[in-house]
Amino acid sequence: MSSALVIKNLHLTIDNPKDAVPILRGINLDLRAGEIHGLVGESGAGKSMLGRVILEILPPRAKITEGSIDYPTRPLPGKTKGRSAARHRPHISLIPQDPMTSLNPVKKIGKQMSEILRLNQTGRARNMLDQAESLLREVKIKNPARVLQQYPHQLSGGMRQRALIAMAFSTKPQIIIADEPTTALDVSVQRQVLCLIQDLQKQHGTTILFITHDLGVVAKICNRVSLMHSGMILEQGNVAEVFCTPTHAYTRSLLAAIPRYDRPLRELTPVAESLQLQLQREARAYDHQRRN
Amino acid sequence: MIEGRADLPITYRILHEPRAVFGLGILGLMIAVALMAPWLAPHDPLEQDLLASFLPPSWQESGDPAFLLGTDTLGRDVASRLIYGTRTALIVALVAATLAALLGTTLGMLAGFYGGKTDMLISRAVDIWMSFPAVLLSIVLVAVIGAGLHAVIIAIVIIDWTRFCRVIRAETMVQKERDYVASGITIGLTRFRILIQEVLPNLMPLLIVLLTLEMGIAIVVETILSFVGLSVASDTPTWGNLIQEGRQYIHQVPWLLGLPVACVVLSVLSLNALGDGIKEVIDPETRQ
Amino acid sequence: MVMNRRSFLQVAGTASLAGGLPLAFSPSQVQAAGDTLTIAYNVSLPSWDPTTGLSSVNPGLQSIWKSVFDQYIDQNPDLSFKPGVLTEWGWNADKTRVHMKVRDGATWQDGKPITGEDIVWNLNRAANPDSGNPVGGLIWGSVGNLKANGNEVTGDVNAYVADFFKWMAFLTGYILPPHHYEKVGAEGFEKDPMGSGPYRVVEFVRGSFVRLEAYDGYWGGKPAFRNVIFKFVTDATSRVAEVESGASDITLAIPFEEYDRLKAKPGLAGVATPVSDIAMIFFNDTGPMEDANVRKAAAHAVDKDTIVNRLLRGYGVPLHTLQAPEYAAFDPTTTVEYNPDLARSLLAASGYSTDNPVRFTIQTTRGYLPKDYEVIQAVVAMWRKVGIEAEIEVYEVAKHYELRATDTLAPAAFYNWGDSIGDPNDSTGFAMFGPSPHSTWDTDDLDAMIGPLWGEKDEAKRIAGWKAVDKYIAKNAYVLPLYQQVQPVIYRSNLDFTPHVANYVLPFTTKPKD
Amino acid sequence: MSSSYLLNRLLLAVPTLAGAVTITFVLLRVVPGDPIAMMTGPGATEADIALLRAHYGLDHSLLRQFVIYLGQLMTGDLGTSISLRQNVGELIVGRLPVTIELVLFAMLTAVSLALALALKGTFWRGRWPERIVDGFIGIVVAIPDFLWALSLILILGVAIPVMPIFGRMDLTISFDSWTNFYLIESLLRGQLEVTRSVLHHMVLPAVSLALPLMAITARVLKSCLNAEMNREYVTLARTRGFGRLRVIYSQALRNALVPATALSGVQFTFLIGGTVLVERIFGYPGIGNMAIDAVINRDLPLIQGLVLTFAVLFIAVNLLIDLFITFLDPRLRHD
Repeated sequence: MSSALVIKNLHLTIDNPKDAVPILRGINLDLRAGEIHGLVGESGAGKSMLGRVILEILPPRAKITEGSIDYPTRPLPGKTKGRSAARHRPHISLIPQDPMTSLNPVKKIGKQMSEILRLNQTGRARNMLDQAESLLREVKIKNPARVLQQYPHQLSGGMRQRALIAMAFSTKPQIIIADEPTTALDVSVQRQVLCLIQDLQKQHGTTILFITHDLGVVAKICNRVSLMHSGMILEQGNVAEVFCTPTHAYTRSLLAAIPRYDRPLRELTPVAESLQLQLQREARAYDHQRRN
Repeated sequence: MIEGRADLPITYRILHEPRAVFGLGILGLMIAVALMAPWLAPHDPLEQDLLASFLPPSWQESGDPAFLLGTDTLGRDVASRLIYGTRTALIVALVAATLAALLGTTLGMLAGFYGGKTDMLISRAVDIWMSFPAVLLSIVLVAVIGAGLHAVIIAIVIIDWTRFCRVIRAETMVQKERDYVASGITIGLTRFRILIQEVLPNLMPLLIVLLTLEMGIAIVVETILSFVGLSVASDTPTWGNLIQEGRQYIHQVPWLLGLPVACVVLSVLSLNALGDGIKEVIDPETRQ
Repeated sequence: MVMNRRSFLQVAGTASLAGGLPLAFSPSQVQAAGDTLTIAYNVSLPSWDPTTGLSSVNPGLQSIWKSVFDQYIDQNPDLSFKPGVLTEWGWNADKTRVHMKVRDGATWQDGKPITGEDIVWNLNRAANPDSGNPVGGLIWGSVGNLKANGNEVTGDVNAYVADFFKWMAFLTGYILPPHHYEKVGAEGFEKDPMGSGPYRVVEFVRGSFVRLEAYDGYWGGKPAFRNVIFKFVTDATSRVAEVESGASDITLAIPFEEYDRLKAKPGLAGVATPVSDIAMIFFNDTGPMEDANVRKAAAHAVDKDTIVNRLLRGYGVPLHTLQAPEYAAFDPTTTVEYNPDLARSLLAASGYSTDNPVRFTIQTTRGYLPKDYEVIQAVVAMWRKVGIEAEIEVYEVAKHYELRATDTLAPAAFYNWGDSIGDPNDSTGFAMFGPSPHSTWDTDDLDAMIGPLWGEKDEAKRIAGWKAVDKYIAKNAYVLPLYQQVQPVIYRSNLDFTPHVANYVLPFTTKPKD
Repeated sequence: MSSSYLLNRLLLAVPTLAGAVTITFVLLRVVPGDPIAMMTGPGATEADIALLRAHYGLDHSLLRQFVIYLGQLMTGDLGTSISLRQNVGELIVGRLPVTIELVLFAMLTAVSLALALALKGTFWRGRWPERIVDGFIGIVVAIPDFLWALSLILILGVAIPVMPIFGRMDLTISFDSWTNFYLIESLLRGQLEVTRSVLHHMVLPAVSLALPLMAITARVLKSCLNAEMNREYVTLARTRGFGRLRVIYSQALRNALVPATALSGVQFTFLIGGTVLVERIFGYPGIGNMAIDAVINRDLPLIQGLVLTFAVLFIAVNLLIDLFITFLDPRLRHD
């Protein structure tokens, strides 16, 4: 299987006035074309930042200090060195975490979608709206013509997320970063949205990097998985392998923390504090070693 | 990353915000000059010497070392007049801003905290007030009260309390929704006590920001009134008076206008910077 | 000073060169329209009725009105009288009747001839209290039973007023066209004014400018400039900029420093001559001013020469009475010497000294007259040295009128007394006679001296009487005359401008230089 | 668009206006001193004064005077100016177009400059040019409009005399206006020479008025834009091919305009108030200039009329700002 994205030894820091704080520490990641790759970790592990590196939407003070990102299957590879990163970016798109804040509140859905379509292809406005309508139909929105005429605040959370998914697929991207796309949704809607993403992925053959903290979701839809902590990938592999034979203590401890119907609640063990501390120590030792 | 700094005491953070430091520095200088005016000023600001009028600053060819920044049309020492003008400017700024703050904050807190009819009444009053042009209103007011320091201060207070009232009202409404107010009520504190003991301290940072900005405004208003010829009468040296006087001789002695203008601009600039600096430190919204 | 001016210009010059900016408003380029004269005027015209309301007695407005309206009688630049719309005028021998003759061929600006009836209508209107003529009762009401017979007008004298005919060349002495005024009404006249003067009003934007055009039928001939614009530039600094940038051809009432500077500039010329305005300080008979020692000390402590020479840069004539040298009752022998020691000893006699000064308020305008506020500051400083501590209160001139009408002026109040007909009735008379609504000082001793002079029909005796009154006033320090004003006028050097002692800037007499 | 909202705002303006009327009236009646005595000037007799007093209705009780005044207002009668001896309404209507043109031009200047500054500042976010923009704004904001006016006269009127500094247009050009909206009218009538002259004369006063408004608006807009740039939908737009500049003006700007307009709306009324001094300095024949004369002459009916006119202008501007915000933000329209 070919690779859609290869990250090698990626280091990223955030510059503060006084010091530089390392966020990513030597990430190696190989996204294979057409897979759904789960990226799991707790808050602050650096997984969202990794997503942003790939999307090239880093905050102003974040800096890549080492490493490389390659897109072996990207169309027109010659343009990567171009000044405006924006021009080649739409082959990667994002399904954001919070549908509330991810839509422009002052523009109608139809307008927002056709704007994206127009930026990425040529054609007439009328045509764009028709395309947008069929995209909405694709994400199983019932009355697409009406939704196109509505503002985000008039839609439910699930509807907004569907619209965002439609937007993410509208540029026919090769890679989609799904950054905890169901976290902000009601449980009943979560499942539908997951299924929708899965269906669309199969249909379009898109590669998805699925960022989540929920191992259950990973088990359900991902092919492969990477576990992150303190800006490092601790374990990587097929979902089945990793879940059945975890090699890292952190993975084991995470798996033990999943609530399951066949396990009594009190047997759930949070990740031990000592383990957390040990991981942070290792990260610092790693920084120290790099500096010298 | 940034949260770490939020734990430091607020004074420390203010002292490490460059704009606030600049503002504080100039303000401190102004206060020092105002307090020590009698010792700093080389001459009596009212002392005239018609035989020595329009002397240029002392470093110029025909300047007199006794008159550092030269003399005006009546032969009075410009430097001394500027120094004593600082005094007037500070008095106007401090007294007018404090009184306006007192009035505006009281009404704003009442409106924001009690809501209902109180709020409607006060908000209405603010709306009406804001529908008058401030410059015209202050000119009319001073024309009514009669020129003088007190008239300038009264005019500023009457006009500018709304600035405080609006902002404080909004902030009080925000504070009212906070948990500490609810918990205060559950432990049986009276609403008035909560307002004074709990809400007010939380409004203080905002109030200080508004106060510094208002001080700048007060200095400008005094200049405007002097400009129209309605400010402090008699010989009292004020920057506004100096600007008005200097304007007449702008071609012969540009520094007569330039120096007081520079004083006004610098003081307003520093007060604005101080306000912005403090706001930057206390306002979590802008802290990123 | 010179240094700075020069370096300032250098900076300006370099800046303009560096920016490559065209000097769009340099004097040489503007005024291509050679038949237009633009005057940057210091007072804004409030009304087109020169005979009623407060503004009608504002000396500053007369230049504009004189351009549009005729006065009954006109004045030469030296204040001597000459025929206006009236060619003859006078009393009979026992001064019980007046007679006047209207000029032949004089017309209103709609071409209708000016008749004897028109004069009667105007005089009756001025005398009628309902019309709002501020001096209607005092002056115009003094004749009555007016009759017109062709060009001849006659009337009875109700009360003899010695300067009645002089007032015909003075404030409110204008004629309006009765047929037009009655047609359009008072408010209509403001929008559609008409006179019989050398210029008619073409366009008037209140508070901004008035555009005049020569009236071809004017009896006095054709003016050199067909179009005249009075721009109302009330701010002195702006007036300076107006002539300096070439946007205006003439301006007046600018600071003397600016006058000196502008006059020296190529392309500009200036003239500064004494005018019929006297800067003076009213004393009110209240509080400390009832003490003769205080008044006299206040008078002796003021060094008028230094004020004029230094503060006013020589542009002024120190005075000791309310009579300027051009006036009929000027007496050079009446003087009040500058003597601070005398002032100190006078004050000491009343128990005052610099440690225990006498205190009172002095009121002044600010910016109403050239350097008014500065002069008062200088006076106050001179007083301070002898033991008078005066506090300055600034007011608008409108406020002065109110306070004076209600006799509530402060013990001392600065004012400008104008008397462009030079008659003592209108200088010392109205200013000092108790029953006069203009007076501030009213005591019986003075009223008893002035009273008989009003009806004195022997001119020589009348003038001698006023001279005696002035001496008495000076001795008792009932008023503090300071100096005669000098009016600085700056104009383009290719103009021929004639200064007028009555402080007029008249476009009619202004010509291009040959 | 919700007309009920509009109606509601209009209704709210009524008591505000009523309050303004009352306060103006009361304020001007407590003036110590007698306006009539000042109006008559030297030489008036007691009888003259009484006559005038009756003419202006000042011989009635305060309450009675107020009722009469309200009655006159209802019929659109603002009384007769004491110093100018003309109907106050007519006087104001004659001068209002002058001020309105100046104010609109100044606002337009301020807003376009502020937009440019805020957009550029945001574009340069976190880099050194942003600091220059911030510093510039900080200095401009500290200098009040009338000091700008003086400085501009000195620099562009006297030192490098490229700009006219007095009046509304070159008076050697003759223009017989029907509406007194010189700028608009001359454009419509194709008298471009007049348009040019009016514009030329308008630049300095308008810029003096515009600079402080520009600075404060740019500052507020920039901080709102900065906040907006951190929102997720902007980030998202960047991933979808919006360029760095384009994302600012096509995505963030409209959202930032909502709080920015709300915050700086009141500054627009300050600009109108600023005309009082700036028109005075430039001899601009608008209502601001007239207002100072009215105060100096203690012309009560005129002051009253002018203050009221300003109040109406302010209320109108506030309404327009509200409308603009509602137009910008659909969430406000649907609530």
